[in-house]
Order: sequence, then C-alpha cells, then structure tokens
Amino acid sequence: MTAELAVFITMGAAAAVTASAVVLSKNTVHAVIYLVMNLFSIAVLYLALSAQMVAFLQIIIYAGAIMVLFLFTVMMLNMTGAVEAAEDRLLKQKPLAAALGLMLIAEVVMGTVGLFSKPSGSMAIEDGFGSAGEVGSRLFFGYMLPFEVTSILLLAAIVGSVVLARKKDEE
Amino acid sequence: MGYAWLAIGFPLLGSLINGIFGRFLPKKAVGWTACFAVGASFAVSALVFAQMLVMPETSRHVVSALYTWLEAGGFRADMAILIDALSVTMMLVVTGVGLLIHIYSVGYMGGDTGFSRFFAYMNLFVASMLLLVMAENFVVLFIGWELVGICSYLLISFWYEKPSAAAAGRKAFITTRIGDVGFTLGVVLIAAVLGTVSYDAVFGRIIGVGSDMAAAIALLLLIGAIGKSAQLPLHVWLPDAMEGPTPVSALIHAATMVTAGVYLIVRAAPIFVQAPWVLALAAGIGAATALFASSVALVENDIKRVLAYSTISQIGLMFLAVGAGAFAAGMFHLVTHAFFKSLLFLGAGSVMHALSGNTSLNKMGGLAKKMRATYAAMVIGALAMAGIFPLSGFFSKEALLAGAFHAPFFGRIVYAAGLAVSVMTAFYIFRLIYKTFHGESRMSEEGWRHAHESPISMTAPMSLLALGAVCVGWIGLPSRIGQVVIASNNAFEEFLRGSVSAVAFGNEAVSQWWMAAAALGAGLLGIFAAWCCFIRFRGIASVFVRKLSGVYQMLVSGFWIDQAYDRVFIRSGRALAGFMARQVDIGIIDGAVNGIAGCVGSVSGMLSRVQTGYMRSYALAVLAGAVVIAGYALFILK
Amino acid sequence: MLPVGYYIALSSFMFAVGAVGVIVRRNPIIMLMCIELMLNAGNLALIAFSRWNASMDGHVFVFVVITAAAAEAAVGLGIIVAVFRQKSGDIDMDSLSEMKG
Amino acid sequence: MPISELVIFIIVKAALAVVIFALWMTMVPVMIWVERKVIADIQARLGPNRVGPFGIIQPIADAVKLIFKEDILPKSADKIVYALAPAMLMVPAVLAISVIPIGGTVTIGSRSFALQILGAYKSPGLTVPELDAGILLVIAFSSLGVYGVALSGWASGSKYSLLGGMRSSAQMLSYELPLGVSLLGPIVLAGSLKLTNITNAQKDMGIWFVLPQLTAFVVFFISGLSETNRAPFDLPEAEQELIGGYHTEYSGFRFAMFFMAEYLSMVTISALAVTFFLGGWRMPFIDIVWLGPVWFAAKVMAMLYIFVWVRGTLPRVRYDQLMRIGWKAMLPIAAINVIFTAAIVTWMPNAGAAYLSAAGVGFAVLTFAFVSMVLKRNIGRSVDERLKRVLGRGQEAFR
Repeated sequence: MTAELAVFITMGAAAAVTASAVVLSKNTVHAVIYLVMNLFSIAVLYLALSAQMVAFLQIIIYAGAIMVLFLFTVMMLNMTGAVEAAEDRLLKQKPLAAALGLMLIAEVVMGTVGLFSKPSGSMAIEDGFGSAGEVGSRLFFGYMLPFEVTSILLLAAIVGSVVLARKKDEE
Repeated sequence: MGYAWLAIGFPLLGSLINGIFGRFLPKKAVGWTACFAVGASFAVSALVFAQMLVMPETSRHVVSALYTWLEAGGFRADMAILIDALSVTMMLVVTGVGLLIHIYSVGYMGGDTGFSRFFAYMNLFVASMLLLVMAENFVVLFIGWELVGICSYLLISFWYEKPSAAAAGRKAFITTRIGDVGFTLGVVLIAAVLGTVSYDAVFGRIIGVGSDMAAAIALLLLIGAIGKSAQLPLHVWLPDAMEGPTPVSALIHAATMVTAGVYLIVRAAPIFVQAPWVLALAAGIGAATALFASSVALVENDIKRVLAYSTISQIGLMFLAVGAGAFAAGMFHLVTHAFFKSLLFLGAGSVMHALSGNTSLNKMGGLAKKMRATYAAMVIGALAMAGIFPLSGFFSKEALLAGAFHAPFFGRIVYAAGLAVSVMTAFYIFRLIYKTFHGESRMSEEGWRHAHESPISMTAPMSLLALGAVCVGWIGLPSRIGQVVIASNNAFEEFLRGSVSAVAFGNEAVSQWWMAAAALGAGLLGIFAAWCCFIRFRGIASVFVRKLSGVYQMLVSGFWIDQAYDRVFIRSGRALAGFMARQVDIGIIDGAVNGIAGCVGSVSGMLSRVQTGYMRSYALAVLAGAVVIAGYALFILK
Repeated sequence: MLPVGYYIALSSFMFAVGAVGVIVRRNPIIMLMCIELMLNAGNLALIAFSRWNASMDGHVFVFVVITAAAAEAAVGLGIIVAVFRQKSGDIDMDSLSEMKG
Repeated sequence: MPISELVIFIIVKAALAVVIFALWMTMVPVMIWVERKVIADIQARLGPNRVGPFGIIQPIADAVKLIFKEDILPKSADKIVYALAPAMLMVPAVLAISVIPIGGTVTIGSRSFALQILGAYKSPGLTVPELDAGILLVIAFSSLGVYGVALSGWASGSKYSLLGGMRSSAQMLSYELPLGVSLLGPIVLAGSLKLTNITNAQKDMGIWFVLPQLTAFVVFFISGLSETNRAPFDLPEAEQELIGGYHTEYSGFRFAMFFMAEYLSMVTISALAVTFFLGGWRMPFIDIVWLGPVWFAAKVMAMLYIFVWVRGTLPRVRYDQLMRIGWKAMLPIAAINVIFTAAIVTWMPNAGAAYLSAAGVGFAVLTFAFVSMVLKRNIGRSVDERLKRVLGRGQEAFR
C-alpha cells in the first residue's frame, strides 16, 4: 500500500462521489460546491502524478475563477432548481443514457486493461518534471503558437460574454 | 437517256403547280396542266421506247444516276433510274392509261370543289409510280413504293368528309403498310447480306448467297407484293377502296398500283428463281385469290365492288403465271388487263355519273338505249376480259394458262383453277353488263329521265381504251400454237427477253391447240351461263339464291374474312390499347412516379421527426456515437 | 507510480458521469458543469499518460484545455444569462426547443 | 529510509506548524486591541480601557462574549452551506501561512529544517526540498477565499447578505489579479518562485525589494487591503448600506470565525508583504537564527500598524470607483511594473542595488503621478456622464 495508492483511493473515491453528486444534487449551489470539491480532489491527484504546476493551475483558474463564475450566475439568477420539478419529457432517455455511460466506461477500461497489468512500468522522471518553470519554458518556447491561439480564444470569449450579458438598454 | 428523268419530272412539276397554285387557277387551266404533264411524260416514254427499239438487243439496259443519296460505310444507294424493256413497258402503260384517265377525269370531276387537289394527287401518283417502275435499286423502288401507298391513301379518302371514305383510306393504308413491313425487311436483308441494293449488283451476288437466304429475301418481297397487290390475306382493302372517285379506282386500283406487286416479282425474278418453293407459294396464293375473288364477284351487287373483286382475281391470275415461272406471260396479262379493266372502270364511272352516283346493280337496267357509247365500250371491255378470241384478253389469258400448265409439278392444278376462274370471270362480267344495260329499268322514273350519255371528254378516252383493249393483244401473238407457226416469235416476249433474263424453267411455254380452244370455250361458257340467268330465264338467279342461301351468304360476305379480321385484330388491338392506356400507363407509370414522390415525402417526414429540438436527445446521440466508435476502435481495429 | 490504468478508469468514470449528467439533467447550469466535469476527466487522463510517458507535453495540453474550458464556461454562462433575461423564471433546456424539424 | 526518520520528520513539521500557527493566532487578539486603540487614538478618543490595564483583555472579553452568544440560524438559510461558509473563509487564510518562512534554518543535531512549514528539511535519511512554487500556493488559497464570502452571503438567505456577498466576492475577485501580478515584480527580480530564495535574494542584493519594486509594493498593499475587505475598501460591512454585508445573519461563534478569518488574512497579507518587499526574516547584517522570527514579527507588526492607520484615516471608497481603480489602475500598473523590471533584469543584469532602487522609486513616482492625474479628471463627473463621454466617443466610432 504505497502512499500514492492511498492518495489515489481516497482522492479517487472523493472525485467519483463528488462527480456523481454534481449530477444527482437537486440544489444548484450544492452542485457547484460539489464540483469545486471534485476539482480539489483532482488537483491532489495531479500532485500525486507529480504535475505540480497543473495542480495549482487547476485550483487557481478552475476552482478559483471558473467555478466562482458559475456561483455568481447561480446566485444572480437564483436558480432554485425548481425547473426540474416539472415532469421530464424525455424520461425514457435516462436509462438509455445510463446504459451508454456504463458501456463507455467498460470500453475504456477494456481498452486500457493492458496498462493495468503493467506494474509501474512508467519511466523515471527528471527532477524538474511538472514544475512551473518546466511548464513555463515549454509553453513559451516549444508551444508558442498554441499559447497565442489560446490568448485569441480567451479574447473572443471575453468579447462574446460581454456582448451577451450586456443589458440591451441602448436599443 | 438522261432525259428519261423528265418522265418523272413533268408529273411532279404538274402536281406542284396544281397543289400550290391550283386554288388560284381556273378549273380549265388546272385540268390542262395536269393532262399536259402526263401527256409530256407519255411522250418522253414513247421517245425512250422508240430509242430503245433502235438500240441493239444487248445494250437495252441504261442506268442514269442523278446523285448519291445514301452513303454509310460500305453501303451506297444512288438516286438512279434504270431504263430497260421491263421499265419502258411499265412506263408506257402507266403514262398511256394515266393520260386517258386524266382526260376522262377532267370531265368526271368537273363539279367537285377539290378539283385542283385531285389533279395534284393524281399527278403525284403518276410521278411516284414512274419512280417505282424506273428505279435502279431497291431503295429508290422503296421510295416509289411508299409514295404510291401515300397517294392511294390520299385519293381513296379524297372525299374526307365522308367517314366511310376516310375509314377506307385508313384501312387501305394500314393493310398495305403491313405488306410494306415485309418489303422493307426484304430490302434491309438484301442490303445487309449482299452489301448493296442496286439491281445488277444484287442479282449478280444472289447466286453466291445460298438458296435459303435467297428464299428469305424472296419471301419478304412476296409479302410486300401481296400487300400492295391486294392478294388473299391482305386483300380486304381493295373492295373498300371503291369509296374514292372512279378515275382513281381506274388508274390505281386497276392499271398501276395493284400491279406493282407483280412488277416487283418480275423485276426481282433472279432472286425468286433461287427459291422455287417461294414461286410455288406465289402461284398458290395467286390461284386461291383468283378463285376466291371471282366467286365473291358472282354475287356482288355494287358495280364498282364487282370490278374490284374482278381486279383482285385477275391479279391473282398474274401471280399464278409469275409463280409458275411465266414472267413474260404475267407481264403481258398485266398490260392487257390495264387497258380493259380501266376501260370497265371508266364505263362504270360514266354510268354512275349518269345515275348521279348510284352504284347498286339492282337499281339499274335498260341503259343500253340511253348510253350507246358507254354500252359499246363496256361490252368490248367485258369481251376482252372474258378472253374472247380476237381481243387482247384471249391472248394474254391463253399465254398465261399455257405457261402455268408447263410449270413443273403443280402446273396441272393451277391450270384447272385458271380455267374455272375464266369461266367465273366471264359470268360475273356479263352479269354486270346485262343487269346494267339490258332488261327493263329498275330505276325511279325521274332517275330514268335523268340518265343521259356522258359528254365527249369522257366517252373519247373510253373509246380509245376500247381500241387499246382490242389491239394490245396482237403484240403478244404466240409464236406458234401447237406446230403451226404464226409469227417468228412472240413480239412482246422477245422485247422483254432483254430485261427479264431468267425465263423460267428453260423453255418458253408452247401453247397447244386444245389449250387455246379450252380458254375460248371457258369464256363462251361463262357468257352463255350469264345470258341464261339474266336474260332468258330471269328467275333462276333468285332460285339459286334461295336454294343455296348458305353458300350465297358466304359469298356475299366475302367468306366473312372482313368480320374475322375485325374481331381478331381490330377488337384485340383496341383491347390491348385500352389495357395499355389504363393499367400500364396510369397504373404502373403514373403509379411509380407518384409512388416515388409519396415515399420520398414520407421518408423526409420521418427524418424531420428525428430533429426533436431537445438538446439533450442530441447529446444522447453523441454519446451513443462515441460508444459505437470506441467499440469499433476497440474490437475491430485492434 | 501506480499503473496508469487506475487513473484512466477514474477519468472514464468521471467522463461517463459527466456525459450522463448532460443528458439527464435539464438545468442548463448543471449541464455546463457536467461539461466541465467531462473536460476535467480528459485532463486527468492527459496528465496520467504524460506522467506514464514522462513527457511534459501533456501539461501544456492541459493548460490549453483549461483555458478553453474557461472560455467555454464564460460564453456558456453569458448565454444562459441572456436567455434567462428573456424568459422570466427558471429556464429548462427542454423549453428551448424551437429549432426542430 | 527507516520509518523512524519519517516519524521524526512528521513530528518536526507538526511542531513547527503548531508554533507558527500559535504565533499567528496570538497576533489576532493583539491586532484587535491595537486596532481599536489606534483608531480611537486617531479619532481622538480613548478606546477600550475598562477591561484590564489599557483594555488589554478587551479582545478576549469580546471572544468569550461571542462564543457564548446564541447561534441564530435563519429559517430561509441553507443550513449546510450556512455552516460551511465561515470555514471556507478561514481555511485558505490559515493554509497560506504554511508557505511563509519566518526564520532561517535551524539545525538540531544532524537534522536541519527551515522555520517554514513547507520549508526545506534535511536529515540523514530524508531530504525534503522546499515547495518550489510557494507563491502559487499563496495565490491559489487567496482565490479560494472568495467562496467563503460568496457562499456565506447566499446561504444566509436574505437579499442584503446575498448582495453584500456578491459585492465583496466581486471585489476580492477583481483585486486578486493585481495582487498576483504585483508579486511577479519581486519574483522576476529574485528569479525564483521560492519565498526563501526571494528573501535570500534581497539579502544578496543588499536592498529590500520595497525600493526597486516600490510600485509593486504599493499595488500589493492596496490589493491586500481590498482582498481582506479592509479599510477604504470595507464596503460589505459598510453599516449604513448593507448592514454588515455577508455576515449580517451570522452570530455567535460563526461571527467570531468571520472576524478571526479577516484578521488572519490581514496578518498573512502583511507577512507576505514583509517576505517579498521588506526582506522577510533576514536582518541586514546580523545572522542570528533565533532573532529571525522576532525581526520578522516586528516588521509584520509595522505593516499591520499601517493597515490600521490606513483604516483610520482614509474615507470609504464608493463601489464603482473601487472596481474602476482595481481594473483600470492597479492591474495596468502592476503589469507595466513587471515589464519594467523584466526589462531591467535582462538588459542590466549586474545593476547595483542603488541603481535598482533609484530606478524603482523613479518609476513608481512617475506611474502614480500619471495615474492620479488620469483618475482625477473623472472623479468629479457622475457615472453616466463618464459613460457618455467614454461610450459617446465609442458610439460615434460604432455608429
């Protein structure tokens, strides 16, 4: 029972539980909180996978910024989740969706069954693996173009959301 | 010989003038142009004939090509004409008789409104008949053949307001078309097998082709001939063709068109000779048709229909002669027949003219006193046809029967049939004469008063024809009867020998004395029997009718062939057409089209329902797709 | 390091839960969150494999994915706010079904 | 690696954590007292002097009062989240301490460890490096603080607290950025993300970063103020408007937790300021180990004093002005500062401390002069006037 396995089990279970909680919870705000917890557990898993920078990114950007956005929207629109009270027109879809989900999991697991058996055959990693400096250098030198493209994407998203959410008082 | 084209050119020109400007020209001018056109054509033919006589025997075969009409790969067909003995004789007959009939019809059609249209068609007919006769190859022959068919249709249904005339025209055209199909296939087969259509080349190569192919071609050409010459299976249109004006019947259904079939067989003799059983078939059909037609003519009461059946039986005799191999005798009978039959028709025409259109023999009688000239001409024609000694009919019929007699195995049977036909011919023609001209008049009083002799413009051509009917026979005097030599050779056969190279079965038929006597006797017997029935013992006819009423009915209705055809072909044809129209056309075709449209509509309807608008069902579809693809990648790709 | 299969199994579970969530739930916010969940599952798989192959490219990729997720969430929420302002009261994804065949 | 080594490691770290946390917690009541005394003094009044000599015991008295007060749970509140929210605010503030080095490395026997919870630890069998991206941890936890505020506002069910929660979380959110970016300045100068390296760099360069990074310091201080909802930016608790903002419905111990969380994050912010800009625990010349923390504590107290001082003197800033300063002034200045320092570091790698500090101060004076000039023009105008002027110009462009 190495430390990593222990971490994996606890955090993995947490992630799984919170993920299903997000889907099952009636109250929207609770769903947001569950998702934040899920993000946290995933961040810890990243640390276990010695991906330090990404873990912090996850917390700062995902948990810190995106989920706050969700929280704001939920609070502003005070989504009480009453919307789900009405009868569901596509009720028959539920079992089918669940079945398909299970099949997907089964398929992925079967696909990677080979990887299960291989004992930690992973290669050794040099010390700077996953550190902020390493990711940073790779980002600004190796992957210059994707970085610029993501900046354009973000710009577009900002402009888009501003235009969308702006109150139409001028017209 | 290039000027020979003018023979066709003049009538063509005449028909164009009358056709286009006819309405604006006065009737006299139209008449004159028409007659002048045919007259000029007759003059050209006579000139050609004269030049032909001067030329030596062997070189009487001139081909004049105008231009290459069809050329495809190895196959070539020129617009060309062939001048030889056979074509000249036919030219003389067509233009000679044609001229006289044109002159006659100026008087006869005087009162008709379509005067110019009539002459345009008549001229066109003469031109196309000449084209047919003078053709140098089968394709031009085919053009002439079809044009003649069209002209006969136009002329039969000349009075198109009359529904019966229109129906008769249609019937004639369709029946001849059936024959034409055979003829066309024959021409195509020739072109395909022999690679060429001009006569000389065809007759040259036909030997190498083998008898069964020759037989096939011959059979197909025979079918065409049967259709055009109204022989037994396809004869039904000729009696109905009497709906057309009488000069038309005279020209087309006596002298020229119906004989085209005989001309075709004579012209294509080398092919037929290659297939003896086809000739025998022709002879058989000829005999059967002759017997059938003459028997029906015995009881026919319409003056023109009698003559129609008589024409059918006479052509049957020609077929018999040709089938038996006596090509020259057949042609000779054709020539003589042209004269006396057109004479009889014109006579009937003037009688109808006098009785203002009445054609039923029962309503005539005693016209001799009133119409002396017509009566005289009709009697001469009747005597000629019956085959009485000095007249042309005797010589041609005798030659014909002698030729038939010498045919190899069926000669005897055919000869007997010929004699029987001669007897019946004599009987029905004189029955006609007695019913029309002798005895008391069975006409209404004022009809009798109205009856008068036709004007000179009609009686003149008739008298000329009567002269022809008498003299034409002498050109075909047999070289010898039995042992007595009458002339160095038979002038007519001698003249024809150049072009009708293959004389049948090696020797020319030598007629014996008893044969001549038998022919003459048959004619006299027929006349005597007619005399008894209709002059001496007037009642016998009605007795016969009552006693043999079954036979009488059969004969009157023409062996019910017409009704049979109607029931078998017409009705089933109409039923088939109906079926096709309703079930097939509406049911299947329309059904299919509408069906396709319908199912496309329904399919698209179903498809549009798939787009439910619910975003979540789309998500489900995406997930399903993902699962499928993952499965595929997992199980199949690995 | 644990065999990478463990992490992949977890990520596929999360992905499946996210996908089912999108299909089952009708509240647009929850749907968006489920999509975030699916993206997270993807990230986890990426990081697991990058650790397993000891190559840092996975991390850059995750960086890009996170930015994309951020952009998507922003615009998604913008739309929801805009739609919400139009339709008074809670919006149910099924009520937005005018676009149909 | 013998198990015992690991155990020792854990014990040492635990002990260290307890000590540092205890240090931090004692600061809170002291701060409360100091603040009330100083504010009173600024406002020419006495401040608490009844409970114990000069009112020393007053904070404890307050704490005891709050603990025993009845803990009211509003009916329309969402129970779980209502209970969870204060913790969400407290935990990040506390965890941020783990990264801050308060002293040098102490070697006991063969083991040596840095006076930093997540600091380096060397022992015969086990060497644990210091957390190399300490600053990221700080920023991460500061961003989590927003949740506490937002959720508490929402959970207490009332409109006022919701609005207060929204406002304060928006404020914290928008000042998080300048906070993070301003810290970049010293990081670029020091060349590492590790806090110990930064303090060592200040020692090596022989200059506190406050001079070369004056702009960064000012921006950091202002963002720090708004991060902790204090002083000029303490809008949510502005009594007249939102009656206490997100923690109006809270009472009793939960209210105490909010209070503690606020002061804790204030101490953390000032500790960070000290570490980054005031040389951390390093004394200019002497290198005595145990003196480190005392020196560090002194500097932190100084910073805290400034916090209180600012609270006492500056008027509350209106909310839209607050947001406008955050986005239109703080963030650009911090960004420019980073660019400026990066430029200096790359083009003049061996620049002396004096030159650096001169450049830093000059740059600071220039930027702030410029910014205040720009801001001044708009202060007088009302919001829609300004909007019209901005949009007006924009509108013509669009139309």
